[in-house]
Amino acid sequence: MTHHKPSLAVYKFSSCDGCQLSILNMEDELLDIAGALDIAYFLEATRAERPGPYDIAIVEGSITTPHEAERIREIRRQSKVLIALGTCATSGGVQALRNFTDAKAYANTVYDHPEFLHYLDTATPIAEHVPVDMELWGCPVNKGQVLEVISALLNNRRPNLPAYSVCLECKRRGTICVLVDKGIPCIGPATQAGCGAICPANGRGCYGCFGPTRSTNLDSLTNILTKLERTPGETVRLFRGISGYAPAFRETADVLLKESK
Amino acid sequence: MPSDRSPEIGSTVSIQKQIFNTLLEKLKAQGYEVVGPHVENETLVYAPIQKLEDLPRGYVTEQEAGSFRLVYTGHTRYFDVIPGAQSWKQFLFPSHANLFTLKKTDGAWEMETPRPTAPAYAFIGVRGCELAAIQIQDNAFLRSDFTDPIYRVTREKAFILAVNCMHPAGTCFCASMGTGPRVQGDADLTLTELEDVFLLNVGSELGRNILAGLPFESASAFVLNAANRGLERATLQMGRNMDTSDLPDLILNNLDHPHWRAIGERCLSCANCTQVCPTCFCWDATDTLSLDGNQTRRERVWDSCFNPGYSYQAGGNTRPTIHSRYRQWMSHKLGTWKVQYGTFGCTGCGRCITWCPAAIDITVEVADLRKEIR
Amino acid sequence: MDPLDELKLELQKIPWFRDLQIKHLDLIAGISQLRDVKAGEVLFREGDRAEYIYIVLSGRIALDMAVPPRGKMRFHTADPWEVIGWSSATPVVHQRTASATAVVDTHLAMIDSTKLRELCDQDHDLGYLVMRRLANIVASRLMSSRLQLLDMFAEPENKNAK
Amino acid sequence: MATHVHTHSPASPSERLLEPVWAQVMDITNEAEGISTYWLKFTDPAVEAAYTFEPGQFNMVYLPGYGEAAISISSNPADPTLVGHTIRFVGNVTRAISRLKVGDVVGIRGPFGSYWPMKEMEGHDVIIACGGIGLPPLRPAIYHIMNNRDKFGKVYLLYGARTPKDLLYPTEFEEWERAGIQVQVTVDRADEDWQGQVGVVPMLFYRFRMDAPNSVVLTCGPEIMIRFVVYEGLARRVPAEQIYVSLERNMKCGQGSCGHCQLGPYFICKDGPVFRFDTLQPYFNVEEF
Repeated sequence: MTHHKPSLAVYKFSSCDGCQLSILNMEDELLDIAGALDIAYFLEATRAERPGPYDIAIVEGSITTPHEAERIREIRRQSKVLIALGTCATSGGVQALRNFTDAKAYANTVYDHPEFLHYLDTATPIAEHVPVDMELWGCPVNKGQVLEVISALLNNRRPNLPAYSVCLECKRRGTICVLVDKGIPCIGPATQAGCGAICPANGRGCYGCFGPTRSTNLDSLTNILTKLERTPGETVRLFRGISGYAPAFRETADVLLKESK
Repeated sequence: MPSDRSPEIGSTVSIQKQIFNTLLEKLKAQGYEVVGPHVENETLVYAPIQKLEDLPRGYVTEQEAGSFRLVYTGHTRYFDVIPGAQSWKQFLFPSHANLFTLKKTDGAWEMETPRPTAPAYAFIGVRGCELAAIQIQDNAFLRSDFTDPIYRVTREKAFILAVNCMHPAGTCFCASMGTGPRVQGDADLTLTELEDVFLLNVGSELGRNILAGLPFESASAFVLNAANRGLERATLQMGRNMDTSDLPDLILNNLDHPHWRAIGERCLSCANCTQVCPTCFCWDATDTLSLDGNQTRRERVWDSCFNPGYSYQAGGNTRPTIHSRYRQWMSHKLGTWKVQYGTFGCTGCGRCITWCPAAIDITVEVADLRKEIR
Repeated sequence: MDPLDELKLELQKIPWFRDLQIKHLDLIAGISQLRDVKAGEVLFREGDRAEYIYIVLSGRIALDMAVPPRGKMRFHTADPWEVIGWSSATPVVHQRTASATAVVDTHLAMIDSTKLRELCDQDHDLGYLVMRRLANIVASRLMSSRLQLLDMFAEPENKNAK
Repeated sequence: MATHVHTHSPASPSERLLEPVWAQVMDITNEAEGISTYWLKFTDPAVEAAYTFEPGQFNMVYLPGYGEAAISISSNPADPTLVGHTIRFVGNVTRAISRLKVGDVVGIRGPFGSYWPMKEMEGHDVIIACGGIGLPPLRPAIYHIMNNRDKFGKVYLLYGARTPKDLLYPTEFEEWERAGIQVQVTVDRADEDWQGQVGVVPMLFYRFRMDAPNSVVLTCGPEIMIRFVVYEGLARRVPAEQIYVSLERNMKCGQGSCGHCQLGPYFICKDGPVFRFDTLQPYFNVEEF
């Protein structure tokens, strides 16, 4: 990746486009990116479409249809570095909520002719289908982190992505803990930092969109949250949110459900 | 009789509460950015204040392990509210600070070091535990062999108005740590709030100058007595206490005790205790490199021994388990800190107890450890 | 010099034999002989019948194991006063578990293991001294193996990576 | 700290300790697979003139944009105009260093930390026991001993590496031997072509007779090796006060300010990396401390 400008392709799978938009939202930096990378495929940004292989592929969204499962394998074949962008791509995202229920029943309720739908039983993260080189969490992702990862790839270094919890970001920005101060359920203590602690700063609990930290104590957090529940099952719903299909959160919710039965 | 002379250093004077506004005006006129306790978004923060009325008059805090509530009772005192999560650390040792910026031109790096531009702060309402915490951070940042430039500049310029604590909170244990409720350290002025007057003890030339020309009276034996009685009562009202008689040995001789694992089962490793702690000084430095690789900014941020990356090195993580991180924190606060700096790293402010979502209480853990050893 | 005297003289040089009484030294000398191996010469091979315990008097013996398909791996070298083939002192080991090759010209004492066991059975004082020594050897060899097993210079797996 | 001073004094040298000075890579020596020595010269002559270091000290080596790594100095303390760093490429920063070429520039802060007790060791026998990348921080001590050979008694270097090709500085062993240092080298594993010793560093203590009360042991290497070297030293009655170990931790500031490298009451960057073993003993075997 030294002499020619590395090529970049951005793909979308089942998702809301929000993560791609956060790339487009980098008004100040977008010119730098266009200067450093050869944007070969990025439907949201440009109509230009050059065939692979690509140096870097950024993939948004989760895999929900047989066609998508096929397409992601082709993209992997075409790409040197594959980055899963956003919580849909890293844990299945909000679509993965259907993994906890009977998707068919929903389809039959919603559609007149569900037999025309071709979908997989589960919505799953990219890494369940192909090897992924880097995962960037968030719903949507943090543009600073996107930039950091691109800069790291261009400069051949490890990106500086935090391993600590949202709490650290909360305190650094001077936010008062909503869990302690207001008794608002918050899974920030078990959630990876990176967002800049937006929700607590606005008086809401963290709902874990950056996914679980690698070193956390979900048993203890569950004990705390169940005591704060304002409605029964609130803690389960909190864990079964946007990152609900991430293994650590999924198992926590499963255990809670089993216990409540 | 009101006087417009300057009071002597060491003397105690009384002023009518409204006169405090004149004092604040004088500080502002001298270029100070005045910060103090303030209610904002229904919670307690340290923020710029303009006048006496900006202080949290009428509020109290209800603090227990893992719980903080700001409650309005309508009392008439301005300095009754015990501090919340924030501490003066955020001004002296800001959570983010630029160390330098580098630009590459013709293969050479050109460095630009920002001259620290922090304002001269006037800290209004520094508690005994908090003043002790500032002095503990001084030990870490103002050493003869290494002085932190960012800390020093703000620290040297800061005006400190300390406050004797009359109504400690449920998680306070400053009396155990010898840092309060009466202010122990050096402040420019130390305030005691009575029902109708403020008593001000003059601690420095600067404090004396601020009072010069203000209508003050020398404090009568009656009000001084009232203040003393209030402080004695406060000592008895401490919500927590910690037996320090066998510290740090109790901890340092029992680093392998199974109780650490028991704490590890509750600890979230979320780092809240370290971030609200007014003495915790750990920091990390990170680079932000531009896409073309020709410019980088090196920034310093608050770090925590609970951060899994904190003790990461090429060989893995020195403290991979949560209980080992908690042990590092507590054994530092109440053990090895004493060896390093001659004081405990804990002033008994109780923040780590209040702001721990898991309600882990350092005073209880120390007592439990002691009980289990016996 | 009388070969037996020469043998005794050599055995007396071995530090831990100094603990032995004269009668015990005589007994051991009676079941021992001296042996020279040239550099590169094989003293015994993995799988051979284990009949002797050797003590290096001078030189260096290497212990190798054949590890298909990596070839011969050298895991230990024995320098003067070290014992090799110690496992044949136990009643259960009958085969060599590694091959021993002289790295340089090497002078050794070799002790008949079956007879040594018999001596130890008959005279527990001697048996205790011999077995205590063997326990020391096993302990240090085990420690060495553990450290090698840990592969202490390896770049660790970063399971707790940042 | 007593009362604060209400003046804004200008930055003193003790405040510039977070800012690197620049040094140019003059030469690169490939030492072994994944390990090279970088020979650095300060670009500012005033810095070069003022720079000295003690054997065992380290520098923070900075690559802008990548970060800093604490790297021990491996060169001759008698010639601080050319500073040698023998670096194993294992982390984010050191991997980036592996891509440097002669003429490139790196940032340097230092020297930092405690050092081998060269003065106190005079008149004693010296046993230097090290493994792998633990030899570089001891090489300045070896040079110092060679420069002042008559001040020391018997000197042994017990050095181990994983395999023969991982041995550092093998071409210098002969010179060290000539200077009266008994060099004992061992490898953990070898093929049958290797004529030297096979086994681990602590076992080398069985290969010579030491005058324990008069010996000083210096050790550096993987922490597990250090532990067993210490046990061997203690087993032979070397007093704990005469055993010195050099440790490694995650370091950021190099001056006991950022907190990362703490081991018990010690900041390894400031109070270490070289410790007298008896001062370390209470914390040495505490797991994950």
